[in-house]
Amino acid sequence: MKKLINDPKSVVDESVQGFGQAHSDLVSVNSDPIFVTRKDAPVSGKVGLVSGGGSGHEPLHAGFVGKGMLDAAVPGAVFTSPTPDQILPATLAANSGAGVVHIVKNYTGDVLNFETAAELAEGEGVNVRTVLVNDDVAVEDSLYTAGRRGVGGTVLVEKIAGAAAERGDDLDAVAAIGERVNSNVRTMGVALTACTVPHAGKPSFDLAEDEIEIGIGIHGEPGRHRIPMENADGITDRLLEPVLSDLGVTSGDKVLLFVNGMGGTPLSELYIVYRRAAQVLADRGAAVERSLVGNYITSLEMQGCSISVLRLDDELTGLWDAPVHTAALRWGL
Amino acid sequence: MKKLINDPKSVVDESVQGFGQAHSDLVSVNSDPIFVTRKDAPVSGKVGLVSGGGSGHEPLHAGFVGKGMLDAAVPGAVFTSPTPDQILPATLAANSGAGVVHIVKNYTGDVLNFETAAELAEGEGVNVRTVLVNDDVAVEDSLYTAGRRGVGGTVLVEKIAGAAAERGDDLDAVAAIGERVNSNVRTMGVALTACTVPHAGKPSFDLAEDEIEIGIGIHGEPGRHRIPMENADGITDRLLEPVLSDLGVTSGDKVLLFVNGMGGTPLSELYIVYRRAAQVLADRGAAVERSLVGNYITSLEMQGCSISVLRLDDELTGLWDAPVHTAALRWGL
Amino acid sequence: MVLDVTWTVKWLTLCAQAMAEHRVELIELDRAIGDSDHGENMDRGFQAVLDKLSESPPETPGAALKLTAMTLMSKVGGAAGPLYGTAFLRAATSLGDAAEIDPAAWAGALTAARDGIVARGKAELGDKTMVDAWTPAAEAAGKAAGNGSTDPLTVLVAAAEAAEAGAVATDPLVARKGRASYLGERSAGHRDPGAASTALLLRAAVKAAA
Amino acid sequence: MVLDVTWTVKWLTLCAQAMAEHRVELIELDRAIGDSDHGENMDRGFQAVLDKLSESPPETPGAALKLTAMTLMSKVGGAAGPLYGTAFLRAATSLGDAAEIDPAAWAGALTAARDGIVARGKAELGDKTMVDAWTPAAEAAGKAAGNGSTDPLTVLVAAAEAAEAGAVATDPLVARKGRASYLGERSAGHRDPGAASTALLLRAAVKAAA
Ligand SMILES: Nc1ncnc2c1ncn2[C@@H]1O[C@H](COP(=O)(O)OP(=O)(O)O)[C@@H](O)[C@H]1O
Ligand SMILES: Nc1ncnc2c1ncn2[C@@H]1O[C@H](COP(=O)(O)OP(=O)(O)O)[C@@H](O)[C@H]1O
Ligand SMILES: [Mg+2]
Ligand SMILES: [Mg+2]
Ligand SMILES: [Mg+2]
Ligand SMILES: [Mg+2]
Repeated sequence: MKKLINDPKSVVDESVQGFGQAHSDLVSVNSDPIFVTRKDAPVSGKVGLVSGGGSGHEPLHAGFVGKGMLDAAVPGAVFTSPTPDQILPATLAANSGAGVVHIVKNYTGDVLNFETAAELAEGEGVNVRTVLVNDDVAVEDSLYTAGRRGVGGTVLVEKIAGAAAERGDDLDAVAAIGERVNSNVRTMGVALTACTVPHAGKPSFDLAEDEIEIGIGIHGEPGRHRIPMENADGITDRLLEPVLSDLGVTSGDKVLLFVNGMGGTPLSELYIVYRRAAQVLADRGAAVERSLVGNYITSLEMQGCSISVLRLDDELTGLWDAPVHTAALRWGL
Repeated sequence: MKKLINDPKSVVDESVQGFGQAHSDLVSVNSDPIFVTRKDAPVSGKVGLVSGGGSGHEPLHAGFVGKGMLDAAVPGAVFTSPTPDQILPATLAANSGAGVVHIVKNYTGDVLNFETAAELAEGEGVNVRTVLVNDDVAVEDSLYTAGRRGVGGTVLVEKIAGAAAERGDDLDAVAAIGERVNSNVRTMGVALTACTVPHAGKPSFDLAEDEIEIGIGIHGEPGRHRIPMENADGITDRLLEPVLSDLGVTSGDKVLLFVNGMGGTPLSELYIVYRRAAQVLADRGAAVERSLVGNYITSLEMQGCSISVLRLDDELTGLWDAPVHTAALRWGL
Repeated sequence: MVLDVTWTVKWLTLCAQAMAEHRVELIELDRAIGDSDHGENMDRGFQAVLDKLSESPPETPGAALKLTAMTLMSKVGGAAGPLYGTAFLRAATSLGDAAEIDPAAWAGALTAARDGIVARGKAELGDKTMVDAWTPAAEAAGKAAGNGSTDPLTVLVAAAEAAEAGAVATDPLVARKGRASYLGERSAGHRDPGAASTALLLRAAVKAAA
Repeated sequence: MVLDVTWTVKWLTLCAQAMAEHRVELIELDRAIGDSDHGENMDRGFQAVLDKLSESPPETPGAALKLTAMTLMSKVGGAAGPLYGTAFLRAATSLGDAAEIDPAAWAGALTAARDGIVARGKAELGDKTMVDAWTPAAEAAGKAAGNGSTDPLTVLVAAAEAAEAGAVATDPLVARKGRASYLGERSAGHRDPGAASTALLLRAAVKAAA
């Protein structure tokens, strides 16, 4: 394992410290317990947005703290959801009195820890609503499992709910927008290589030189099935088909197409995937009105990508376009 | 070799096509010969900025086409500088009559091809100035070699010269600003792994699990020397020391600190490097006034990073802060 | 042998030791069907428990378990943190202020722990989770205590052996809860990491009494 | 054997064939001390030359070389594109409109090509570049032609053999120009890719005449 780290145990602390220093105009970093807040949090009168989860998915979530998006991000250990004693003070810091929305990816650990924190925050007089993100169509039979995972769609929920909070929506309205995004987005991912969790010291799974994992999550877990390597167009089709049929995309739909890199794949390859996905969508008669291509929700240095499609309406498009100023997503400001 | 590509021969074409589709609000893509221009090029009265080079360094250069930065980018084959018959029409497309600055990384191929294109463009009545970027302190004895390479500093030259052009500086002034940036920036890089050029099909060099290459360029070429793996702080010190001493950074200097990922390294690790570099600069009494952390000039999926330090003055800082709207760098717009 | 606060602290100390010793093994189990962190999480959590125990030595077994619960909640994270946190908290509550744990109390504590995990995690027996270790352990302890055994060791051993068997029995199962459930059929053929750590914790209870 | 336009086109065709056949080998040489693209670049360039030659068949050797020059300039890129482009352009100019290439003209063309490369690339003999193959080739051709040989084959062979020896002689050198120069001492012990491709091109000239 070769990584630009000093010690597996200090990876998150040091990385978040560096992040805080590089973006000291945008964020403040609290160190014990560790969490990141918007420099000007809490923003008077505004609903607070808090998200968090295991580390290793950078820029998610700290990279999305700032005007128009999150008020606080809570990083856990690598691939391990944070604990209530981190989430609670982050929630308090984000609360201006208008209440706080927790954006939680649907993993048992995240759900349980945020649940406890929400309970504790309510106990301290903060109104909390939780938006559960579960956009991963790779998880089948979700009735008989922990349900679908939250993956790429999380970024879109954070951006759009963030814009709703920024324009002054109240607590229920912000949560409702977040849920609307979640119910209109689907994602599926592929891994060409595994990633190596620093404390584990070896790849999270073993994959032959001619195999890929289809339907991976973002924690280096193996995917739903393993197939021989294919070309970019073939892989794109495999990811996109379940996304489009689950979402029920039909001719005339307006969509946002998000091709996300898992961390170790060159941007140039993401654009090759984008090209094919846009082609397929055009063939279906759907209009790609907005797009996002890059490494936004990653699995350390994993090679691969995920494709998310969000069905847009005028309000969601407007909120997507609204100004945002974070370390990783910025426009209009 | 596992890559999200269809065919090594179509990588650049398909990737640039996808790029053009994803950013159709910003750029136009010309396909034969291939080059990318700002949607509204040529911008009346403005000096045009054109850069280019081998592909595989994405988002460089096409990702920097847009308001406040480049007017055109010319992608060559992977790691192969583009040809005059691409550079010439890109230059003509960028020329509003105010002349064009070529920003060229100092590699024999880039220099020769841009030189020819500049000659041809002059023949067609376009005034061309060339800013040669050669910031890589890894190349020693540069008198007896092709000279220092252009690496991370290129991004800074393109941003700042782009801002100068945008504010209305004339041809010589824009070129002079570009040269000023170049003479105030130094860079050094490290590779933890090699990258694989699609048409070559195997890693560009062989590196053991416990070795790293110090002083790499951005073309997957081996570095200046090979050492056993070290921790992030140790590596950072090794990269930063030659940068600071060559640049002659002293107490009281104001600098921009740029930690650049080579494409396959997680963002979290770049922040660990940033943290140490900021520490070292603080110890030297230098003030980090601006920073940039991320994958901006890459070597395909190579793992590693480079550190650039730019000495700032008020004018350079102002130009850095000026609005920019490109696919990969955006603020104030 | 009396299961007093001294035994409890010894047990928790041996838990920490077991998590450190089996850290890599638990990471490996989680690597196969999860995200490679279970051993790291448990090790980090129980090292913190050791610190807390020496910072503020508890006066009763219940207090020791409550301290453990709070520490695991705030240091482990992931699924295991809240689940083990809840388990230890419920066990602590079930023990109350008692100075000693008799066989029936141990069986009661395990049952409370198990119920807490089920209440939080909504997993059923056979879902390939730590519930598959806690359930037979609680039942075996109840049975051993019900048999009128007054030797705490018998109950501890019964629970540990049942947990171990329960963990082994997760091998062929297809996971329906937790991260492993995303793998579908591919989760079969691997032991559940949480069930494995449960067995280690309950085995440590035996060692503490030996 | 007369070195007319037919021979010239045959030579260029064999050049394309050689670049395709040795593509991987040239990539490998460039991988060691450069950026793994020389074989790919040369192959792409000469395939384009083939297309051009069949699109607009040239009437003289000089015209064929000029077409080659323009095509290499616009299809090869990198350092090799402009350098080979210049080489073929200068050779074309030196041949003028002549219908045939006699030994002296071949030597003159090689010398012009070499001078063109040096003018563009500023490399000196011993800098571990293609100049190290072109220089001895031009000299050997000049010498063979000067010896009054009227058989073109002798001159072609002399040039090819000298280029091959020149390429081999780059092995121990430390590069001072081009991408390999960044490696410093580490470039020693590897053959320069551009010198190797030069040798292949001049060997193809022999084959075309055989
Ligand atoms: N819903 C659940 N109910 C009971 N136990 C669960 C549940 N979900 C997960 N677990 C247990 O948690 C273990 C995983 O813990 P850990 O790896 O630390 O957390 P994470 O899955 O968040 O990475 C699993 O092996 C399983 O025993
Ligand atoms: N300044 C120079 N003068 C002469 N030949 C050069 C010079 N620089 C590079 N070369 C030749 O070009 C070859 C490399 O070509 P190629 O790999 O196609 O281009 P690049 O170096 O741009 O990747 C080298 O092996 C060398 O022979
Ligand atoms: Mg986890
Ligand atoms: Mg090259
Ligand atoms: Mg886990
Ligand atoms: Mg090369």
